[in-house]
Amino acid sequence: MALPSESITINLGPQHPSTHGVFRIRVTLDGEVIQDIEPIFGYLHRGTEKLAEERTYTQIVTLTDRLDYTSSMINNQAYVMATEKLAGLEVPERAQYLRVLTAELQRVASHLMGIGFFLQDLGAMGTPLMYCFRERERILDLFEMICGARVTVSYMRPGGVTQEPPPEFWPALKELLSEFPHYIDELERLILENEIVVARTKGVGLLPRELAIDSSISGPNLRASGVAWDLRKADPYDVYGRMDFDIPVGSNGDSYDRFLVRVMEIHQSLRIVEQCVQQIPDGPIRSEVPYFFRPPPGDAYAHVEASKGELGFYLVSDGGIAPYRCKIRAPSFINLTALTEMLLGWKVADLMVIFGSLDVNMGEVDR
Amino acid sequence: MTTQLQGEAVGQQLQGAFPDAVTSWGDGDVRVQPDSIVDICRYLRDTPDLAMDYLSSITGVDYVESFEVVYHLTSLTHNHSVVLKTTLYGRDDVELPSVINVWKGADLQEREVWDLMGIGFTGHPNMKRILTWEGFPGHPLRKDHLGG
Amino acid sequence: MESSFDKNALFANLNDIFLDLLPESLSWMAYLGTGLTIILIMVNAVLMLTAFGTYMERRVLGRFQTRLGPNRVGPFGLLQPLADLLKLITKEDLRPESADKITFFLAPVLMVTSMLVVVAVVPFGKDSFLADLNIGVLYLVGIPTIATVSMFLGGWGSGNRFALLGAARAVAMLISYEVPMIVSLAGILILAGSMSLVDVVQAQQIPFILLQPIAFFVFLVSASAEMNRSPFDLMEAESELTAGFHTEFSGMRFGLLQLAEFGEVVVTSAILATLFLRGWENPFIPADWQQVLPPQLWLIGKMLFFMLIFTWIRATLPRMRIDQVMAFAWKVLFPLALINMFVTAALVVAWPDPTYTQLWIMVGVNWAVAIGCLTGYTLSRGRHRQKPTESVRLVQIPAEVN
Amino acid sequence: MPFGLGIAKGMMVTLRNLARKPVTVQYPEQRVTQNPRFRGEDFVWYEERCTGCASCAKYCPQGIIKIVTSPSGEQTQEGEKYKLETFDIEIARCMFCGLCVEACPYDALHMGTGFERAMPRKSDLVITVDELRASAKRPSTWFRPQLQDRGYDPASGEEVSWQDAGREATVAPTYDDMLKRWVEKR
Repeated sequence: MALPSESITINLGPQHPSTHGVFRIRVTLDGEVIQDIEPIFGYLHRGTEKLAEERTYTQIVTLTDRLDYTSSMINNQAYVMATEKLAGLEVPERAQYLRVLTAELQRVASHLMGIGFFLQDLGAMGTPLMYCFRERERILDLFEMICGARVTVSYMRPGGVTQEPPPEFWPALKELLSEFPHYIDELERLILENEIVVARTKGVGLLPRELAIDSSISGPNLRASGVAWDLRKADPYDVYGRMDFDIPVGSNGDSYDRFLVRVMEIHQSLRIVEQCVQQIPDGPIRSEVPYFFRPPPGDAYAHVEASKGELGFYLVSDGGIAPYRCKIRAPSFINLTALTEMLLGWKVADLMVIFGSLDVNMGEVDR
Repeated sequence: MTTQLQGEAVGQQLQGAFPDAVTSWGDGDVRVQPDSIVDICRYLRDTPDLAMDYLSSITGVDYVESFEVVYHLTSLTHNHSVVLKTTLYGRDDVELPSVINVWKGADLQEREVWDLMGIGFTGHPNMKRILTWEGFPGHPLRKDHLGG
Repeated sequence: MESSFDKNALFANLNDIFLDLLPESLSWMAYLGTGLTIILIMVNAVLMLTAFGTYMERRVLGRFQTRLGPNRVGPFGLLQPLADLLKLITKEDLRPESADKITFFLAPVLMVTSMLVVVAVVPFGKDSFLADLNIGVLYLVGIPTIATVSMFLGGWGSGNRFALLGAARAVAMLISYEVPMIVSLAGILILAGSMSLVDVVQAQQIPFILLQPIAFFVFLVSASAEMNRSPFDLMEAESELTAGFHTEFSGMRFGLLQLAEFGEVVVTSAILATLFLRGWENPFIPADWQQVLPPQLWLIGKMLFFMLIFTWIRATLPRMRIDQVMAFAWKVLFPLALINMFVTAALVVAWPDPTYTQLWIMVGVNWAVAIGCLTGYTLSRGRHRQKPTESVRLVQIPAEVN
Repeated sequence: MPFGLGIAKGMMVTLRNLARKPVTVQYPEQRVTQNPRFRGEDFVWYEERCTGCASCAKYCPQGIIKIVTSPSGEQTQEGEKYKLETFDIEIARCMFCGLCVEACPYDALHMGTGFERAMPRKSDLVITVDELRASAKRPSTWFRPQLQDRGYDPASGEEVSWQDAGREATVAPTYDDMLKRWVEKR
């Protein structure tokens, strides 16, 4: 005899322990199985693009810190690259190295946070998260040393970076580089082969290669689906062309691959930092750019490989001191395009795993 | 290094396929008629030597007398990119065919353009506001929003 | 009944005191007074131990995570449970409009009661227990099931969908974990030949943790499932269901639920110590080794040890999914418990009255079976399993110098 | 690989961390060391160096610096000096980007080192000119290489006089010198 049953609708978010901020998903459940989802955005919308139209080119740097607040250095880099392209500014070589160095440190910090929260979503009681944060703090200490702030760095400026690192920065970085691989190994021992983690994530939340490309997924999520596409290699900016590093590429496109790609990218980022330290030349760090500069009318699009994916800035200038239009191509936002396809048919417990494995940041999704 | 395709080469190739659709071309961009955007996009994606399989971003720009929608396209196979632009006239009920059937990645981006810029996309299955709430007055990124 | 009380020295002494105090005509009250006094002492002891246990868990969990843990209230933060209690009591007691009045009230009370009642049969010493039931083990597995009912009452009665999902998970899971739990205890009962916990402790010439490794593993796992600890904390899965069945509880109701939940850890530790680690006696291998501590302290020490283990597990492992949890119960734990039962039964048939040497042979056989099971399971999975980290490879793209 | 080895490895990692020293500190009693460049909230301002040019107010992305000046008839360094009547920094909306400090041509405004300004209401979160005058002069070395080159650390507690805070760490020109230079320039 078939008993009558009905599906239930629950609201995950905007206030929910594991929506990484204020995301909201309206889920229709058949028991535990997800029948339908509707993602609802916009709870953290601050109108960054509109604010940018009211600010000068230099002042917008501070706004970009607050997009993906876990990787502000990379946001700064993407924005200043777009400005330089628009205004035709020269960047001294040392500044380019400093940008790559800080951006890679920031990528490590951001990936650590992504991994930590992913495991928190798996229910690991905060222990891996605490370990990840412990290591991330060391990188943030370095940022505080360079630019006086830990998260909202505002380090880069059109035409260079603000400041030369202090003398004590280099020994501190060297110490970090010698100790970090040990910590990452420890983290890997803790989680990578854990049978429960493997059971929970292997084969869960499949994102096939074709769907990933079609849905404009980028970053580690795209690479986990088997596409060897990394803008640092495909379209080298700053001095990435001189760096020797590999790209981790997954084969299944499941949550485990997305998570593992991030872990392996940490090692590659540390390699890049080491090369930066060896190669960095002496010289100026900032070309002479006035505070209020007026790029010629026109438009420019610059993109970087941010920790979440392809972060692009499309700037339109009308010859004034502020951009006429500043469009932000936010990777976290566009990575959510395929969310529905990835979630349907999985259980509500998998929802958090899949969502966590995408590693989105709400500051960037809602802008 | 991602090659920025010359607007002229792509423009001429497109003009060969769609004689009336291409209006002009610049350094790295091609301007096309809004009505034929879906056909052009499908052509760009399916032609083997172009193979624009990746839609980087869709942007709406308000030039007061007209709107411009900018498509940044990339080919992961050939590692080259091109910019597609189309101009829409009018202030109210501005509409453009949706490219969601060409690239699924247009889904959220077109909704965002509609929400913030007020350019509607016909053929999009879920053309709702996305970052602001239903009933938000106007479209905030327009230059004349709240008097401007 | 009478004989049970005669054995109980604690009861007898207290009864004498009460008889001396009370006039002759009221001597029947001595029986009542003694019982109530002992219950009062026991309940308070368990609650104090629970409070200390929460403190210890939070401190130790903090250290596992290389942070400090609560250390503000009182010396070393020892008064933290008291501060928590004060905070919870002074909070407003909210009841959602859609909640069912009776079940919403009943759930926390039932849960705490079911936790406390179990302590009655745990012997704290040779003559120190509330009741030496001759069906003690059965009582042990039966009473905690009430907690399941109260979870369901709380979850269903809250009128909240998260709570409902949590409650549904709780019922589905706890009922399945009862089965391997009971079957795993069968081996112990066969060896001890009695269901009384006092007899079980005295039957342990060699601690049953050595003699019954599979039973210990199955019982440990299903007990942590039973008291919804990580990795089986599905019914209150924080990252999925916000707080599961107790989403809507606040104030002291929430406090009672938390108390019951943690109290179960204390009680389960006591049961584990009694069943597998020789209860109130010293746990060392030469059983007649010097008894350095009073029996009550031995038991409490062993309880702390098991609580530490539970904290350690909680600090390390992520949560499993509901279908994996169920599959684990029926496909792994249940067969393991059955194997253990049959092997133990065969051993006992072979040596109905084992000597000390024969007991050690039994230990060897049981461990061999345990290792065999682990190897077999690994092999059965290993045939179509690659190392998980092999799915991601490094692609080398030569650097292009610009 | 035997089943369960992954879990066992993880358990050993947590056990090893149990013995490790905690990384967190007891905040009000213990503090982490602050780097000299830390961009803190209590701005350090030297009235002697300030000409009232209001560059800081112009560069502030939030527009939270309010400056009202009147001619003073004095000069400092190379420019005409205005008398500051109002110098309000509405710290509640400040995001400590440091652009105002970067903009100051006379090194009169410096970032501070504090981070503990909590107030019952938002309207109290304004640093007024009086408070700026009275506050301890322990500037952060952010965007002040001359302080950093001297090895100055605000955590050491030393105060920096206005003569030492400038980019050219020389003896400040006298009033007559400045007047002369100013006149010559014209």
